[in-house]
Amino acid sequence: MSGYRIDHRPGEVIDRSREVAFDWNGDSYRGYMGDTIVSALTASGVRVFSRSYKYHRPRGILTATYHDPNLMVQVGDDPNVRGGHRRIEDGMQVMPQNAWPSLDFDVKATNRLVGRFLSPGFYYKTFMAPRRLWPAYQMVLSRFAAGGTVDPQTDPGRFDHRYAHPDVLIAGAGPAGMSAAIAAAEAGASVILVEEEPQLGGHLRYGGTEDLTALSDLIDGVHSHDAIEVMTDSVVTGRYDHNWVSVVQRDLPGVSERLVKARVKCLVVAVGTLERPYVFKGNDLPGVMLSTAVRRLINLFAVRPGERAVVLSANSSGDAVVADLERAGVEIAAVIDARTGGSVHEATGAKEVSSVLDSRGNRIEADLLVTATGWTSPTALLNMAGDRPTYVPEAARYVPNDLPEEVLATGGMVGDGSTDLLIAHGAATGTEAARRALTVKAFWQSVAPAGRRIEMPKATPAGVPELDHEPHPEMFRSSTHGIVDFSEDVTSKDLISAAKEGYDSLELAKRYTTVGMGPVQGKVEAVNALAIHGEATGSSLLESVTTTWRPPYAPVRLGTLAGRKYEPVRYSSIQPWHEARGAKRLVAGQWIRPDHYGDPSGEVRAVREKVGIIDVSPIGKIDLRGRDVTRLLELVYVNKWSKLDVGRVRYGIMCAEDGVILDDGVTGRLGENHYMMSTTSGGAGTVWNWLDEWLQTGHPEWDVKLTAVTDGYASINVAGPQSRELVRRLTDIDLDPDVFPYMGVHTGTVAGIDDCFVWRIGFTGELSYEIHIPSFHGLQVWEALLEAGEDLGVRPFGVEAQRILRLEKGHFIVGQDTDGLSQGFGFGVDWAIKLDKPDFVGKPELDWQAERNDHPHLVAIQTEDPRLVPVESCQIVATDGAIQGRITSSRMSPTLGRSICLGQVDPELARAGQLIQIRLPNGKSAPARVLTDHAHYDPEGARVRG
Amino acid sequence: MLVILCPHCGPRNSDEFTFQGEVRPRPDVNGTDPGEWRRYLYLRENLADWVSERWFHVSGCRRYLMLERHTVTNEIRDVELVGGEQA
Amino acid sequence: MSKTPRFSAWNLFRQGISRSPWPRMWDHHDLESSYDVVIVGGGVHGLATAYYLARNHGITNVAVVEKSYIGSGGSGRNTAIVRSNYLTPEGSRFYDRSVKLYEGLADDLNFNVMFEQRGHMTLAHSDSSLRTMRWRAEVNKLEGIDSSVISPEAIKDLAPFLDITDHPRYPILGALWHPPGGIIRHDAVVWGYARAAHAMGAHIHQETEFTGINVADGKVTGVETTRGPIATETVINCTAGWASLVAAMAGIRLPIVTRPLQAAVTEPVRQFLHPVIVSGSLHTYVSQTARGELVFGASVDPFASYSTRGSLEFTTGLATHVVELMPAIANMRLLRQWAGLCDMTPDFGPIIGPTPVDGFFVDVGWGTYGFKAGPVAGEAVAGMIATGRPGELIAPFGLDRFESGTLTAEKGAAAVGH
Amino acid sequence: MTRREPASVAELALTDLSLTPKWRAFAGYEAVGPGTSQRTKDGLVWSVTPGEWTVLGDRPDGAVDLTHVRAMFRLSGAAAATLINRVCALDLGDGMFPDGAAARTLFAGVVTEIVREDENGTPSYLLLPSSSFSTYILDVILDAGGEFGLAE
Repeated sequence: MSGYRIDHRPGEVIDRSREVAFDWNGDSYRGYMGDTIVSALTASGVRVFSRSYKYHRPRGILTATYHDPNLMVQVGDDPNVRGGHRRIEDGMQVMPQNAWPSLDFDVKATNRLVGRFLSPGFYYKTFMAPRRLWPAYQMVLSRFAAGGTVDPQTDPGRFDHRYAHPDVLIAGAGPAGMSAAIAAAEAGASVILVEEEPQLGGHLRYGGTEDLTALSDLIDGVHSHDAIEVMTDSVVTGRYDHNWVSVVQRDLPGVSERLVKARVKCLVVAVGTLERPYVFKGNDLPGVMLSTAVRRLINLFAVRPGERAVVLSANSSGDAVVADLERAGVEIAAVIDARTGGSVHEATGAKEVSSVLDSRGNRIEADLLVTATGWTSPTALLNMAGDRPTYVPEAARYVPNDLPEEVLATGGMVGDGSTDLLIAHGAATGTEAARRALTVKAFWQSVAPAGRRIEMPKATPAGVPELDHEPHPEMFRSSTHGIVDFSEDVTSKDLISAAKEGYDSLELAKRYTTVGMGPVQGKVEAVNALAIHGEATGSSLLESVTTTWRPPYAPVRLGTLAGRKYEPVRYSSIQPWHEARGAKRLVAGQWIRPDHYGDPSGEVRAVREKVGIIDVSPIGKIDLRGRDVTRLLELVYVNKWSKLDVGRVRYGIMCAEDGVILDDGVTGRLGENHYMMSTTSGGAGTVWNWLDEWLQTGHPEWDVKLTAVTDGYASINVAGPQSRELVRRLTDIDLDPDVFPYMGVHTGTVAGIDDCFVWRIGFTGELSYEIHIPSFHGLQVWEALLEAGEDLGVRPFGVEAQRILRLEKGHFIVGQDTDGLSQGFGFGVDWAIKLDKPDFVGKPELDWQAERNDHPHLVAIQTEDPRLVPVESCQIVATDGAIQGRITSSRMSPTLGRSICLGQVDPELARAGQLIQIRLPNGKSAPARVLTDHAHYDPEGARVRG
Repeated sequence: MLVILCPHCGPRNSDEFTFQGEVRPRPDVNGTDPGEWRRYLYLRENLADWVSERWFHVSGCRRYLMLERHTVTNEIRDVELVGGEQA
Repeated sequence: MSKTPRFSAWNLFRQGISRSPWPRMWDHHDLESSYDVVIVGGGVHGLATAYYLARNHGITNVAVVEKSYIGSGGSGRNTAIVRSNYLTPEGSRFYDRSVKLYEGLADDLNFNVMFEQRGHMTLAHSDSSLRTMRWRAEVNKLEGIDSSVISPEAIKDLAPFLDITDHPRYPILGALWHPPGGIIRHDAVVWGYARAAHAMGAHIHQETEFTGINVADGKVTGVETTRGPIATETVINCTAGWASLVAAMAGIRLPIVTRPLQAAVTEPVRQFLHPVIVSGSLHTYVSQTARGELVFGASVDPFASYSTRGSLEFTTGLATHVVELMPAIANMRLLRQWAGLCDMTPDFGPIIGPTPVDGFFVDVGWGTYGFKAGPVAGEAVAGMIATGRPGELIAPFGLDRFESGTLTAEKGAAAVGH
Repeated sequence: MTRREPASVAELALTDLSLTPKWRAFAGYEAVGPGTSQRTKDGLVWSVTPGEWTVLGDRPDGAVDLTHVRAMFRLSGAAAATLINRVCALDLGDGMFPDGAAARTLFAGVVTEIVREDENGTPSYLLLPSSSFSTYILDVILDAGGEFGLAE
């Protein structure tokens, strides 16, 4: 620790009993617990923390806060850390950014010499010819990328989220914010109080004795209320529609950061003001600091920022900093009072300030130039709430204008006044905030549960007393030019020339010069930029413009936004068995399914020759009860349902109103007024909502009760010539074909489990029984089937084998063999579409499709070369290169020992024996022929009916 | 995230609902012609104003609601159940 | 109208020496009482149309009417991705022409639009998305477009930060790789077209809002604006998200719903990601700019709105997905989010051509694809105005297709905007 | 400094009650309105939408068996609401969700019925997600509950 650390200050936040060792730029340094990276380094005499973006000029402290554009550093593998905010920890590895090869020597600093040629947007005007060199130019430009580095090995860290429902949320815990919190709590509201800094108090923390006394009273008040939840080192990053407010909490055990998502009934914005830099030649030299930066360094961290200071003061903060500097033993070389017309012309120095030239021509030797030239309200949260703050010339800053009912503002961003006045205004605001919040709360409580209609009440907001503005000179730029945007190296000259080039709307100028686009988003510079742009265009006075602030107010880590990794995933109750047998996982929407158990072909052969079982639990199941179920089925399916007897199932197809195939599956009649509908696994939710939609919006009078029972049943398909024998061994259901024919359904006991239902269908093309078991018992029945079928050669098969089996049989899959434009006709199920029904969903479109008869047809296709399997999505191409269709499914068939396909083709090609050409990914063509039937295997369907 | 005051469930986040938007009356399927039917399928007012639109409380009471929402401010001023007394 | 000088390194140097300011990119004009063509919307579509009307057809008595500043809509809010690997032949052909125009744009406009053809990679996390990628690749090849399906290993080589290890929910099974795709400086495209169109005589009226279209016996006779009326027989609607509102002025209803499309940018870091990465299943796309920022986009918002305020859910959902793809970037900070308005059509295809009102043309319905189509749309619309009929490239995208029921098939590939 | 968030090992208990018989009735409990629950002679009954009731106990006439459709977990303790709000947006404050309240909402992205049934003064919640999600939901509760000392 060096001579820059001064004696104990009453408000200091460092713990001198606890030293902390850390590294900066490869050297080791020490500071105290509570120091920020920058306060500790300043105490050790460090003045330069970064190099500027474009000209690579050395940069030092400007604001000494989170929003300081010059204090971005790399901490370990964490890029762009705010050195003015982040507190030091033992062993911390801190490196400068954007300073290759070093802070001191810097080749790109030669940019300063050519700076006059790096006018705004210079890159738009060059690097064009010759075009072949453009890639090389790109390399050059990308070398200019600023910021830290990310490491592929970075441990993402631990983040989480939390939902909150405070009556009142207060952004900013300065005097106004704290007293607002106390008043709101006293009025019976629950409060969350958010403060960006590690301590409560705002500017009171680095004020004088009176300020510190007022602060400790406020802290006691806040802590005395259990209804106030305090979040320090936290920031309100956004206010979204309906007062949905995001807060990032930083000071937590266990997690790096937490995102709080709060539905706030009334939001109070009390974020105070940011001090504004002054634009003049050399205003970015290390040693040129804002008065609040100096007051923080001296009073919070007991650090002396320099030896000999010039102070440019336009307000009380400037006066206070003079006193602070004297107390810190800094020699005051000169105080230039802007209120009496004084100003600074230029700061000079090689790597830091060495002298200052004032507007009267005096050159003053100094290593520190402190400016107190005005305040900027960080109105971001107000903008997000729809407010367009207005400019008040007397106060030289923007103030809130027209806030929505659920948002209030208090403190420095509203006006000026003594600490007492700010506290009083905060209290009045807090009371009103509570009143508004509790009105909303009462209404929300009255809603649930309510009748059929809600009308929002019109609240009657009461006003809050005004806060006056202290007069303040308008100071933006001196007679010289300097840096306006420190992050982007944008000068006042750049802004003026951009306006002259035609970028004379403020937004165009911003986009062209990139002013305000940097990591601090122009928070401290914005008003200077507005003023100088106005100066250039002569037109837009500050009164007439305002700038839109987009969320987030402060940058947020992607990890924080992501929170913990919660991706909903579904398992059948039999999945543990599949995992134990090393089944390959298949991701099917939210479901994890067994793709195969190592030998899909073998699994296929087992089904064709003996018997196999597959876990098809994800199949959608919907229980339908009531007198009008048949009417609903008639409406949503294209086929007829009136004549379906109890104990029978029927295959059905659903189309949307545009005639496009939506889903398919079988529905069985279990009782007089009781049906069970099955859907594709992917379509389960869609179909359930679809049925509800047609019932609720079309036929609320119908008596139909829907219950989605997909998860209630584990579903096992037992398929193959031996399936009847296998199932017979385990059930009391009579499987005699005369009693239980193809497309029949029966309920009963299977492997000792009651309330199963079984239907006989044939997706695989074999004799098969689909058993649906109350799901918690699924695994038990699965294992019973394997045990009972051992001598029959039973084998589990996965989704891949099922795909092959159904392809051999020519059954299509909705969404694979059909697409977003596939209307009902042309997929081999034309027989199911009953245009003579009075009404069903999509009927008119299907009528017209039948008339046009120009739709693509799904056909079975076999390549001339039986060993060639054209990959799915290969196009079918005419000799003239026109696309005539595509392969939608293709596999090698273990049963037929040859390649088999399904494909969509133009109608003229949908003829048995038609020769077609398939274009393979390698560009070659493969001749193939269209089959008579969809089925490559057992077209007569003898096996399913067996 | 909007808050929608569901008549059954009270204030809920809008991610519990699915948006259906403008609903147009369904023509008589037997009397209609392609022009009328496809206007029903595809054409929308798409106003920048107060609109009446259908939402479905899919993760809550599973009831269809009609909202009056302003498509510029997203303010919601009225919520009503679809489907008469059954709802 | 001021003489427009050539931009070049040499002129840049002279300017630097002389310190004399560059002449204006475009001038302010008084509103004339009549124009041959009035274009509504000063975005890339409107300005490109004005440029090609002048350059290809000598039609220069043209007004571009913009209610705010040029490029204030979708043109300045998109994620500046250019590609042509679409699903349908007509779509691929169309966007391929756009890529070609973008490749030559810096020379055409003498303005560096910074087109970086870093390659465009669409990840497949499931069999069905892999099938769609193959479908696109095969169609693209038939149109002569460089597009193919690549393996996880090849993916890792092109983008080392991608985590291709086995994800429980989103395994990376392959990707559609499209080398000509890339990113561009969107504002530069707008400014370049504006400067060139202005140089050839078009009037660009900023801060001028459209308030009405006058129609008599089914023909356009003029328009009303906040700066006064304009007599004209030809009006072109290039207003994207606001298309329905402008069309309604002519009594036309469109099959369009306006939905916000959000985007976000991080703080800059050193270059580590070269190609553009897209994941349909994860509804996200990401690229790194020359400045070092990551630019993100997602799919359109879950409900219709004219709001550009953006949502928290967009950023949380986006972050969840990009951290799933690239866990190592969890410490990068999201700096700014914004939203644009997309004119979504039922089949994800544009609506470009004449309308039932004689003289009222639309170039709308671009949804999330508008920016990448700017040049070709401008060229094609200019051609249509000059010749009186839609050319072959845009014929499939007429307004009448919705009534005839012949929708475009882009639907199949539109799981995510990019 | 988050003093309103209780957090300690003793304050949380998780029980898996998935095998409890559960029924979906369509009539007979009209006295139980949407958003509320009641102990009836048949057992605990609640409703989250008009005309539908969930019953824990013996099968009411014409009821659909939900036993296997939904898993059921009981989460009890002072920290229960805090944990739930880590992954669920429902306002669990006494004003909005008092003892006896019932809701269907999203819990960690999954549709879940939540019923508050305090146990002699201690806040206690029944969580009923669809059974295929139960492994996932259990993982989520244990992961989020680690902070409160919750473990298998």
